[in-house]
Amino acid sequence: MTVTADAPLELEAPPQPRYAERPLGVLTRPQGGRGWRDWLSTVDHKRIGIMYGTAAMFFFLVGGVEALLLRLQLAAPDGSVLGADVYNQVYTMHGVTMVFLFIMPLAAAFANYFIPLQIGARDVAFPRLNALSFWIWLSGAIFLNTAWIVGGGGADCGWFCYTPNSGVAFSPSHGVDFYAIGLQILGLASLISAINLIVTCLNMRAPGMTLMRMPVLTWMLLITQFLLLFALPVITVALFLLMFARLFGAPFFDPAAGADPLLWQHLFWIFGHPEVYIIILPAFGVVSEVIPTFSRKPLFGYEFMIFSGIAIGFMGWGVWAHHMFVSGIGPISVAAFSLSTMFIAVPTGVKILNWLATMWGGRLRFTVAMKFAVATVAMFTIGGLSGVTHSVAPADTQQTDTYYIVAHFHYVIFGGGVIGLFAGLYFWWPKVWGYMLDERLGNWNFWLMLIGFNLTFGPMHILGLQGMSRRIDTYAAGYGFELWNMVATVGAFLIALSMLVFMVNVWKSRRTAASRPAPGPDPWDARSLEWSIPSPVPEHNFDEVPVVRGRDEWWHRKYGIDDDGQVVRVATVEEAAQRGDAVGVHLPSPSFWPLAMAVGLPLIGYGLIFNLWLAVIGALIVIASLYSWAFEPVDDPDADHGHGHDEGHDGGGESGDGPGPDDAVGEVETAETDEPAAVGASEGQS
Amino acid sequence: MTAAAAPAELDHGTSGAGGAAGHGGDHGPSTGISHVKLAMWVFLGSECLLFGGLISTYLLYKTRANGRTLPTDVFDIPFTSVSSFVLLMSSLTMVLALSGVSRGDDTAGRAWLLATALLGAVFVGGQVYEFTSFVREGVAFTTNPASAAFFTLTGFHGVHVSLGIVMLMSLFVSSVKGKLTRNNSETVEIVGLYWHFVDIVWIFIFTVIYLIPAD
Amino acid sequence: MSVEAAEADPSEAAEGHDAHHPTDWAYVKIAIILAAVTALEVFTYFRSVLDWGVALVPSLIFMMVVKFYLVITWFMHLKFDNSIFSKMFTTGLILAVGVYLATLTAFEFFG
Amino acid sequence: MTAVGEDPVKPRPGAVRGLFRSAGAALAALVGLIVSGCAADAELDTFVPQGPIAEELHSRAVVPVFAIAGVVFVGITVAMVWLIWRHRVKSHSDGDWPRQTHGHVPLEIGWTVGFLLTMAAVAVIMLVALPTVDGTEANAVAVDVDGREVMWEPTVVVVGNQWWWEFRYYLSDQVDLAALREIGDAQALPPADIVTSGQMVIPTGEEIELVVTARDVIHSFWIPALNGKRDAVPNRFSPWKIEASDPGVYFGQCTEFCGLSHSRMRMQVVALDPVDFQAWVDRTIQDAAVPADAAARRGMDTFAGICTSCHLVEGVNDETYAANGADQASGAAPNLTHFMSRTTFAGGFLNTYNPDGSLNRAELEAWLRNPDGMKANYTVPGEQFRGMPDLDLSEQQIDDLVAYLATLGRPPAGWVIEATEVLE
Amino acid sequence: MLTPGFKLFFGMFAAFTAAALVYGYASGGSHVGPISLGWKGGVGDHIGYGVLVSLAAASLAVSLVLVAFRDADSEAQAALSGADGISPNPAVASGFWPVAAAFGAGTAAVGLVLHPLVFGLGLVMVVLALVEWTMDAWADRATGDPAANRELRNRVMAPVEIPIVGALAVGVVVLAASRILIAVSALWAVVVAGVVSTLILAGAFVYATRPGQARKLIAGLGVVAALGLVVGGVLAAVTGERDFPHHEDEIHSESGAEESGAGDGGG
Ligand code: HEA
Ligand code: HEA
Ligand code: HEC
Ligand code: CUA
Ligand SMILES: [Cu+2]
Repeated sequence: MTVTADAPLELEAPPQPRYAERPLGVLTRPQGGRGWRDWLSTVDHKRIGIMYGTAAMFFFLVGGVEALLLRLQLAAPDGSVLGADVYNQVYTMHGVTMVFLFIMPLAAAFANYFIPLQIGARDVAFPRLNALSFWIWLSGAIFLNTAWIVGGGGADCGWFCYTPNSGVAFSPSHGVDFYAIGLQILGLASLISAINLIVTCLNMRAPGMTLMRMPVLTWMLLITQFLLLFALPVITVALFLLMFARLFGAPFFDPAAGADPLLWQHLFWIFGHPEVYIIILPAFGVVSEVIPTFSRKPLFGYEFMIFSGIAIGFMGWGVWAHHMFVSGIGPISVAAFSLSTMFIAVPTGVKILNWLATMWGGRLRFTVAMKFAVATVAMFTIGGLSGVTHSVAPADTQQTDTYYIVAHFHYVIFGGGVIGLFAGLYFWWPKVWGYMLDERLGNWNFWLMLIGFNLTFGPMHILGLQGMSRRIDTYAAGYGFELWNMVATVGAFLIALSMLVFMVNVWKSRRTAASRPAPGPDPWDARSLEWSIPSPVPEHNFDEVPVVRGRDEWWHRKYGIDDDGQVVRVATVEEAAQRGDAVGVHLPSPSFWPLAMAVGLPLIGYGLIFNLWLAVIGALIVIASLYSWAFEPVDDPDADHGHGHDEGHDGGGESGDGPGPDDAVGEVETAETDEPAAVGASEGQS
Repeated sequence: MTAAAAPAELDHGTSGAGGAAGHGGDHGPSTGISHVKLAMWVFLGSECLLFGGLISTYLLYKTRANGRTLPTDVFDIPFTSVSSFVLLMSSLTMVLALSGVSRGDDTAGRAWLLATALLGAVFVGGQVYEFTSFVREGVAFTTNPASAAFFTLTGFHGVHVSLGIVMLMSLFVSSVKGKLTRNNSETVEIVGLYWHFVDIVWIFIFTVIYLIPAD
Repeated sequence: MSVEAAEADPSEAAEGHDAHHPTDWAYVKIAIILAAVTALEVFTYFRSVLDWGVALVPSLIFMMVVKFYLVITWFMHLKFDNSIFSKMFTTGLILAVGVYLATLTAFEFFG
Repeated sequence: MTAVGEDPVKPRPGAVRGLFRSAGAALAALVGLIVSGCAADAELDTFVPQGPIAEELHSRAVVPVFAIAGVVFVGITVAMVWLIWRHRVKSHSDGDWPRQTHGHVPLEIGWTVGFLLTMAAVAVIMLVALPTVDGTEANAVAVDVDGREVMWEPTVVVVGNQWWWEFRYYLSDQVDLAALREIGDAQALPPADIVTSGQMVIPTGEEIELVVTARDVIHSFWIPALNGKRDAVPNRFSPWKIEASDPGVYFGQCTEFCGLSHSRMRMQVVALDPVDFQAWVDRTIQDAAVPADAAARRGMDTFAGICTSCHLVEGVNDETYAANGADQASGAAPNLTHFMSRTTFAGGFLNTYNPDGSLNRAELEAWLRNPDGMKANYTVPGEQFRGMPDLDLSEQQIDDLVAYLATLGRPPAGWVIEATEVLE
Repeated sequence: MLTPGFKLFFGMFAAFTAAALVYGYASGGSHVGPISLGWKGGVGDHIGYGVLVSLAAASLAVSLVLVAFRDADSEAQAALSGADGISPNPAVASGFWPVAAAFGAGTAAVGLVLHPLVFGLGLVMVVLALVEWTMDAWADRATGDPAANRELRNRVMAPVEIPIVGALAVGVVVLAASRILIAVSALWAVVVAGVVSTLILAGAFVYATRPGQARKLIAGLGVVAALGLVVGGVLAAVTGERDFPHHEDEIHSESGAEESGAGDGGG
């Protein structure tokens, strides 16, 4: 996957960049266009989504190579591929990379790209804030990984970085500083994006798109944003304390000064557990779109799917201490958290059975996307059930910190989250890029991944129950660990192979895209609004903002149900779909300031670690960008959009007349004038 | 537009309302409220957990002295009461500023904006004074877990107030330049929300951290 | 977290904005109450004058809640504005209080 | 080896267990089969409980919940496979649409209630099993301490250090949890009658209370055959317990990541029958004596000069040790008074003896020559040490030191040596 | 016509002269020695003083040369090129930035010998002035339209200037207030804070509600009060802080941890 959008995107004649005729030299507002530079200033939610996705896949490779190193080291007893020191860094960075730099941004890619499309909007509520989120995220990701080069090694404290082991005394390299500051930067990005997307979901829905008509993917993503919104400040506090402890000697976690090491654990896991649902809910959303499409049935129990999602989101707040069953929090707390944990199985089970009920009686067509989706349900169930075995606190005293846990969470994270998002990649690929991924290679990809995945993580159940601890860089022969570790390593390389197949698939499909029939707006006969517009999606999304009359709006534009309850076609895709040829639709103007501001943040980070002057420079950049942003009109007065088409066009023929030309997009812009107030406030976070 | 071909009533949603007809084709925000204001409230919801975390840290640590002086030993309640009072009154001036601006009474708006900023500055000045005096009396940032938690919490709050002051001053400047009118009084409202939030955080801090005796 | 209620009629909501706002004098009255409560709070500090005994902490908390409530309902207009704002905010508030109280309690139960 | 077949636990009242027991047994047997089929002597295997606590934990918590999870797993998987097989089509043709069902409320309520009931059962399992690991039992062991009969309420204070465990026995002046919490800091524990490291010795048939804590970072104490694990958290004193039915050596591993050599932080519990245990107490409560042998004496002097800045040999260098204190971040290094009485050293990770019972000179010398080479550590001059530093000893010094160390304490019984034989 | 080059070097001359004076006295000079180039009395450190004075002299010389040759002066250039009027490029707006930059440089130089803080301050001044100067110079030539130029300049600089100036203004109030509070007794601190805030409230109230005369009066009073605050702050800073009781020795039993000898700030 590469950033540059070549052939497929240029279906319509792009407006030429007009740098040349601009009067005022260097600091002019970017105009938008299709060159590579325009990606830097874009505020288009689709491009931002693509950038999130691309970067996430890149970091998947990084985290994956780290995982392969781990597996190589553990393939046989007394491994010597990595020393103990490097091993500790690699597994820590593997966890951090996969969670914060791969799966969260990949979910963010889906959120950015599809929330506006699914609710019938032209963009998110705050387009520039959206760009800001991405750039901050990217700069944080890069910052975090520069620890390898300038920090004396990556963080070596595990992804939950328990204190006091993560204090300067026990982890003197700068790795943990990078962890503490890097995650704060990433958190800021996610927080801004969460606010933005929440407002988008609540406020930017097309007419008629009530909450209970929103597609499930959007719903799950919305719940995810709420989880992010409330969970991120908690880890921010923890990281803040850690940073102060490490950089300025504050005794927050110093046992000698009377501090309590468990404070960190509580703060981390109050964030950490909602975080795991942040990881899984987007995948649930994807699965809930894919399965109905390929079962030719609406999602079974829509309301129950939504409410179970909300229930999972809420219950996720009351269970965090199940990660601390053996830390000595006392039997009362243990019992309470053990109980609360178990009952999360209930709403999750509701979801599983509703998916099965959707498939029940359907016409299941096993495209690659469908295969991935069904595999998600199956694999997640295994991971969820091992989760239930942890939730029984006394039993967990035998399981915790062993490979049994590693097995659990890879089954839910990889088997649920990653495989689920892969279903999404195959499903929406034609929508985003305008060509289909090859199904034959896709099948190879799927089966290799599924087999490799089970070979890798299945044996870890056994290893864990046999007593293999996690986070050990070597183990001795003779405990019965040899065979299964070798199997797991082989499995990991199968996953890597499947990823190679995926990359080949992307490359080949793209090369041959021109010679194959274009997928059209709706290649899968799908159900939600994004399929009613051309593939790839034109810059303005919708020619006319759709008026929504029910769930699965797009499907209902194609099909009706006759008196016998039989499905009949009422319109072909060509008839029902929008053409994407509207011109002069009013779109928010691009801006460089989000990028500029994002550059300042890692400078502050380096400054805190190495030299405060750098932090001052970084802060100046941030502040100056912020104010420049505030002074920059939302609408570029020099840009020539309009062509007189603005008015009436968006109104949609049938929707009659509202009070004034208050189309959705216009509202975006007036609202955005005040954005910096919100930004300024969120600055307080970092 | 072929969408018209769609069957008439397909609403499986639980809410019958909200169909196209009911809305008269309005494409504005689906909830009829402004994006920014909603965003600010959402953000404030998030801030609750941020300050909550810092407050809890302090509550957990407030008696951990490491054999040295605790913040509670050096509290100057009379002075902090005045500070709290100042911040509380700044909330009043903030509302009056908003009321002035949205009435179109620029003079009043400006006066109250400036007053709010000044009261905020007095509060921060008082905090600087408080911090200095604590340090002189033997309670520094790294003295013990209690002091570190105290300074982090109140310092963090102070930074929030300071950011608020800068925002207020920016508003004041744009008002003087004539760029802040009744039409964009919402900006004042947004800053006001932030400001009041910082105030209620202090209401909480003042009671829970200063007034409730540490046993 | 339903916002159905919020979907009533945008134009009315927008107008309501100005229509229902209290007068300046109302704000001043609220501020006077706030000041009075604060004074009362501070008064508890002078225990030589009046010892509140076991009532001290509950009454302080009560007064705090009153102030808190007055500011968010009046100064922050939650009373007059769209209920979705209250929902967003109270969700955060309740989560924060619940989660952190649970945490602090968990430290007590260590045994 | 399967744990279930011989399950001796008296059936507990509780409908749940009865219900799921048979399924559980079958499933656990299956898992046990896989596990045992591949592990010849898997000393860490959690499915091979060896003492009453671990057995109860296993049969009351692990087996039932695995059984429930297993049944659900089988159910879901079968349903899914059936659905896939039954409803799959090659392609979608335009006319072929199934009935469009949107949901079914009674069904939803039905399975929600079903899950609720299942989880209620799991909850009961948990509540029934929790006291197994958390409750304590009042017991006392008669121990002869220097000719004095003491009713020892068997408690061992377990202290995690980077990267070794210390075990402290307070026999004459017993300490309890409350007293230790009063002290609050594991770096300031009162002197104990017996201090050993790497290997904990306990009497069989008695529930031993552990008080788990740490001096530097968080560790976790875990002997899978005897019970689950408990974190060792600095500033905290957490209760835990173990009990072994039979004499034997039970293996464990630190399971909370504690820095560089976390993987090499291991430990064993040596369970002795009461008579042997008393003999062990008699031996280890003694102070060390000045050796007679010349090389050992030279070693003793070297030791006094170099090693006592960290290590204590009671009765020989108490003053120097007290004066020098420890250079460790944890403030402590293993107490070597009865070095030879344990069969492993350096965090339960190296063997003190060869299988034939002779001193494992090679490893001991290698350890003294270059500890970092045997077990990675952080001993950077200028910073606080974590682990034993390379002391640049000459070969002569090493020989002398080995000779001296060999005089400290007496070897345990032959079967212990044989049973230990740690795998590196 | 004072050309920018002249301004720069003349500013440097001024700064170096001032620096030389300060340094002459600071390093232990006497009487009018430093003013009179050591003619009447002496200076402390001859080498440093000498260097600074020669730098000053050199700067003066260069500045004079520059003004004499009228570098970069559009009139001059117009004359040179034989044009009959001033070129369409408008005259360079006169500015103080060169002077400021030079003054900053001087301050930095003095800082080199005096105190690192002074050096840093000087450096910051130089950087700020140079930035402003560059921006002005650039904006002045950007287009032919002065209004557009100003607009352009503001677009670039306002985002930096406004927050910095705003922060500085707030900083002054905060600093002055805290200095005053810490100089007076604890009781007076309460009174001062109370009175100041009441005054702010009252002032705003009057200003907002009473039109006309009262407004002007309040505005005037406000300016006076602001000045008073600054003066008070400076005075307080000079007076120094009041005495504080030091609690260092208090011992708390419930500290949780036994006091381990190392505990100094827990660092
Ligand atoms: C995507 C991420 C994800 C998800 C969704 C989950 C879901 C769950 N997790 Fe998991 N978990 C992690 C990621 C995740 N987890 C990670 C990363 C860790 C380790 C962190 C670390 O230490 O590094 C972890 C660790 C972890 C622990 C701590 C273990 C330890 O360290 O000791 C526990 C303990 O209770 C736990 C429990 C659960 C439970 C009960 C669920 C439930 O939500 C599962 C619910 C699902 C089902 C139960 C299956 C489907 C349901 C049915 C088919 C219905 C019928 C079922 C029954 C009636 C039983 N998890
Ligand atoms: C989203 C989360 C995520 C994902 C996707 C993964 C994916 C993988 N993880 Fe995971 N892992 C975690 C999150 C994740 N992990 C976390 C949170 C921890 C805990 C860390 C801690 O304890 O602190 C952990 C810990 C962890 C451990 C335990 C380490 C230890 O405790 O000592 C192991 C060991 O095997 C492991 C293995 C793997 C493997 C083999 C994969 C594979 O699935 C990866 C597959 C991907 C690829 C292979 C990339 C594809 C590469 C190519 C196509 C390039 C081809 C290149 C070559 C062939 C050289 N992980
Ligand atoms: C700076 C501190 C320090 C000094 C000096 C030191 N040691 Fe050690 N020693 C340790 C530590 C720490 C360990 C535990 C290391 C581990 O297991 O990771 C240890 C472990 C040992 C062990 C294994 C003990 C056991 O039961 O596990 C022996 C034997 C030993 N040291 C001998 C010596 C000798 C002999 C000397 C002197 C020549 C010496 N040590 C000097 C710190 C020190
Ligand atoms: Cu000790 Cu891990
Ligand atoms: Cu969890």
